[in-house]
Amino acid sequence: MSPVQTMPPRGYHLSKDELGADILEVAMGPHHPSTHGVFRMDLKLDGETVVDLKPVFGYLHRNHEKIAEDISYPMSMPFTDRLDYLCGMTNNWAYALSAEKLIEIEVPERAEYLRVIVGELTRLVNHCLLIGFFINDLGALGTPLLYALREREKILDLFEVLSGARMMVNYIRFGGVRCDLPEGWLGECQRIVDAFPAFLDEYETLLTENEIIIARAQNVGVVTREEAIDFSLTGPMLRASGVNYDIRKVDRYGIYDRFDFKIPIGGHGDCYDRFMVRMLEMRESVKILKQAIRDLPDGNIMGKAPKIFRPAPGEAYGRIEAPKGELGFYLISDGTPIPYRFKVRPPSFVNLTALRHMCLGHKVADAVIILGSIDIVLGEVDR
Amino acid sequence: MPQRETGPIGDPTAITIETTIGYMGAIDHQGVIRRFPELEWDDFSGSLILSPERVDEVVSWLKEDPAYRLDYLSCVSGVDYLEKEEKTRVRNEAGKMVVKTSLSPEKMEVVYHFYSMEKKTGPFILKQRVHSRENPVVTSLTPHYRGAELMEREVYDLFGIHFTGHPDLRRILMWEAFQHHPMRKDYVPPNDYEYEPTPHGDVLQRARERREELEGQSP
Amino acid sequence: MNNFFDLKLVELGRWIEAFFADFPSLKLVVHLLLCTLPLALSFMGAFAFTTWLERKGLARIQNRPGPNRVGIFGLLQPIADGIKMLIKEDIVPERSDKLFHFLAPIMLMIPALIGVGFLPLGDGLHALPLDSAIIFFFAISSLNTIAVFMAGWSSRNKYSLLGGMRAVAQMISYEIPLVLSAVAVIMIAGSLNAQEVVASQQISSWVGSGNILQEFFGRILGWNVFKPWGFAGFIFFFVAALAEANRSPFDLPEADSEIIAGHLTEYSGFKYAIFFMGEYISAFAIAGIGVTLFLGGWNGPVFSGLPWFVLKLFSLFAVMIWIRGTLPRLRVDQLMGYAWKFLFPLAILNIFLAGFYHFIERQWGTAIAMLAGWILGFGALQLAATALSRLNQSPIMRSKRVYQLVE
Amino acid sequence: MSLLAKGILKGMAVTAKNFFQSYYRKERLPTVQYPEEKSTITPFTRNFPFLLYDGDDAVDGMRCTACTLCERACPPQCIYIIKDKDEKGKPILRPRIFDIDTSVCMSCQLCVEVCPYEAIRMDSAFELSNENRFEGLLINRGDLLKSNDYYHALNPVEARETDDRIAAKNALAEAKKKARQKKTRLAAAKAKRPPSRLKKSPPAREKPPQPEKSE
Repeated sequence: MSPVQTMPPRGYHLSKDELGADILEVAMGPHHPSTHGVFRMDLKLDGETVVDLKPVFGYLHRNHEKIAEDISYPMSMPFTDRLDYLCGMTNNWAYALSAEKLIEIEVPERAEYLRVIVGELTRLVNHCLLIGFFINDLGALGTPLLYALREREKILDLFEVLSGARMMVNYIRFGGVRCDLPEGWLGECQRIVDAFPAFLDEYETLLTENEIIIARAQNVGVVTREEAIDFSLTGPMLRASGVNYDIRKVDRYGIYDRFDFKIPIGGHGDCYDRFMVRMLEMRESVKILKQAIRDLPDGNIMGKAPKIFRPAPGEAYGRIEAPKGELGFYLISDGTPIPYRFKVRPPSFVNLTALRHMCLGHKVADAVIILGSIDIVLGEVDR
Repeated sequence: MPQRETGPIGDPTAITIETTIGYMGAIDHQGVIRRFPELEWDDFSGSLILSPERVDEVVSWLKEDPAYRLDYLSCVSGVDYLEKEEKTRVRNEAGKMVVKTSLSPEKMEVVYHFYSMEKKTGPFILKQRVHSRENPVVTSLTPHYRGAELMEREVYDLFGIHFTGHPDLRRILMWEAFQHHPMRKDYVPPNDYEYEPTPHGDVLQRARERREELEGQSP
Repeated sequence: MNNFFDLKLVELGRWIEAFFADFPSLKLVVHLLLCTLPLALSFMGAFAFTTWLERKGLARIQNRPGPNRVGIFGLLQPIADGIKMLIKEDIVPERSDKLFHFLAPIMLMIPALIGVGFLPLGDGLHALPLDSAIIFFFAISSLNTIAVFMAGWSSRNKYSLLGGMRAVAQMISYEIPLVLSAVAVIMIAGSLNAQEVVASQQISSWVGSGNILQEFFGRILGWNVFKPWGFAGFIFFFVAALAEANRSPFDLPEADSEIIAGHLTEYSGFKYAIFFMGEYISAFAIAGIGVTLFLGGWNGPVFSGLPWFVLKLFSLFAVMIWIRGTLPRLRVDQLMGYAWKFLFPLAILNIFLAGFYHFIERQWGTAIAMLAGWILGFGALQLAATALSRLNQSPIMRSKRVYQLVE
Repeated sequence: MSLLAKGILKGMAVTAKNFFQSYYRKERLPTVQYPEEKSTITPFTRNFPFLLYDGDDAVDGMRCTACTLCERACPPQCIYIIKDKDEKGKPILRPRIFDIDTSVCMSCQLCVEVCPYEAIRMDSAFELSNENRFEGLLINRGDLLKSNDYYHALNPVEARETDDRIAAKNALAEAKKKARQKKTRLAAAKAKRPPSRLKKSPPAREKPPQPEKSE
């Protein structure tokens, strides 16, 4: 691979003189129904065609990293819930994983299983919501979204029983998880997981063959295999482009090597593939969940974590396959109980790098669905 | 050696996907040290430390060399080190870890985490280090990895590190008129918030005091 | 025969007019008022009811209860909404073209109400019984393009402008398949008079016969939708009508996920309510003309007249709501392509098929004609449709996608 | 797009099914009509913290010893504690002021986890709307204190476990105290020790574990 040209050559750039017409500049956002939060795209339109796009970030910037560099390690845990506020569990997990690398805590087996269970439930939650919003961006008036929300609600109820909160779970701790399963939780979880494929079937009947969705989403926002790697895309976006790279399989963090599951791979790298890869990933998650619930061992839920978390000087980069892609935490310790450097590698922020490239030459409506298919959460993009 | 997927996108049958993948393999650092013996290798954090001038050469070698093929840039982070007395653990002649006190000069680093998607190896850590906090300039990796574009913009915005060769170096999270770089260690948040009387003020004051107290502690 | 309800209504009108028989100047005014006022009021009432119906229907489709706070089943919700709209602040953008911004909703409302006047609601219930009612209807209903563009342009908002541009392109394009699918009906009925079009949709040899069964089916089987060209034409008409009325999946001018609310972005309060009402009433009008052209108008078994018309109208609207609850939106270029590359040629083909069917029906009698017509007509249409969709689709979309699951 | 739009018709069949089933199947209409019916609050739902007391008197039975561990562990720093003093100015192991700013609190439960006295727990009450956004959302000691019975009603399982833990801890402390008393008595009998030494060892129940300053 040779160094690629920095600015994408695809699409076209027309000046006012060349075309003899005006280029319309539209600021799409920060308050726009389909920017998924306070995000802005400065579009230059020739008629309806996007000739230039500039993403504008920072409307939700809280400087999470700075806050985390002021407080001790365990105190950052509830703040990580607020990064990608749809997937609190996986954010917790990624942070705990990095911190455990820093100080090398053994995590008991039961805790690892619990992490897998909540992590895969989170994947269901996120993909449900994303697909719902993606179809909403396509213009369906909320029906698929509300079906997806209906199913998501059940899993959020599970989270509430388990951790006390629906989204801001704050459940995973360094060296384990906070509390054990309440009575009857596992049965309820089993019931929901067993019922989930029925919902997926219904959903696929509703959506996947729909001619309008096919016409709208296929061949839109194509990222080729090489481009996807070059853009550092991760998660379903990368796999939709045909790259077999799932950190659950590659790193095998936690106990993912014990489960039998497969990675869905798309062949075209367009919006439809991203949508379908997520649909298929949900089925694989259900598979993992069934195995994890079946094999859940008894035992401790907390390892021997020190009371005061004071790692030796050093650094650690831990990453997991969050529903949106690679979520990494880069921690540098200087020996104090406060992290010297706390860096989040947010998947949706990095995935946005490709937004401009994907949108150029397409219509405004496509820009909206391309943004939808990237799956961004602004809490994570802006941190 | 897994076969690399070929064929044009749009033709699903043309894709052959490797059927087995192993655990994430560690990267053989010795090769890099052999190839660039003059470069500083930080054994402690397992990273290659570069001055900005050598970046293009080293990175394109790492990307092209068949033994490495670091095609995926995962994470770009800036780190700011103030001048301070530092206690480092070093291995002495007897092979024991001892704590050594030294005065570490002020410096700024941009840390890159590389992985190889082709060979499923990683991470490889590369640090660009500059010994100036006034106007640090490093070389951008965006010409090699387009994924670095936004992450380097973020480092520029929050740390004030300039990237030469970056196509679109603007502030990203803070607004254009903002003067400072908030992730720097000596950044003091301005006291110009829209003030509202809250009963919380006392609590914040005490938290600040405690933070100062904590910062005064040494490990 | 059983159009008792219509006759009573007409009688009531005559009775009221009779009071003013001595005042010739007043008589005309009263006559005009009796023709228009009940019509306008009833359609506004229908609008209110339909907003409730739509919200409730969509909600049930989406597995939620829908409005249920104001009144029983939330039936008073439209009134609450109306009050809310009335007392809301009317915000006009600072640098907008205030005159056009003000006029646009009125401009939309007037042709919608005029269009309603052309509908034959029942036997003798016809506000504007023109001989060329149908052509007048299409002429008038195309005026709302101007209103939407006025709104989009005068708001001085880029989203509004985009919405206005989309509306113009869309409405003008879909006018053509709309009218062309109506042409087949007009051709067979041999008249532009709406009442005559309705009258042509009963099997006249059966209707007057006195046999109960013949009477019953004579009033159903005559509908144009039960003829091959009529069925296809009805589908074309319905699709084009959805686009004309800016209904999903063709609601591009107000595509909320792309351009916020299109031409409606800068409207609030009462003006927005008027706009909303205008769009609904033009949707009613276009559904009403669809009922007239294809679904036999006020014809129906057991009794005929206004109740049947209302029933058909609301059924058609229910389908619109159902579609709105299911389908995503088309993109703007696909929308135009669909009109020009798909609907337009098929609608033209349909006119020829109508003539052909009519010919064999006359030659060979109804039963054989029906069979042959259905087979031939449908074969031709399906062939053409498949060919057109093949031509229009890019090869990448034709292939079925296979996803690989790898380790 | 073919004329027989199969995918579209399939989708419409699904929505029609949902429309009709919403009238007779509960899982197709999961909405909870909020003010009239409330969704079931699980015992584990956490919203804002409250303080526990034993016995009848809220102030005397307070478990909190004002060790400020929770204040230190609170990430948004919304807990505010001032230790109590008696008339002579001697500190008492109990907070004079214990405020929680619920407008800042993010319900993370870290305060519950660090408390060594099981004195603070999470409440699941969620209707906390208030007219005054400053003082109204600052909950002070009087409102925060809830009896142990309230906790038992809230989360019986956990409350029982907590009670058992406290009982065990008390028993242990009692045993230790007795042992120490015995020892000191023996020691006093053996060799005369200065009485000040005796006075210095307080009962274990009240002695806080060394607060982790660095936390």
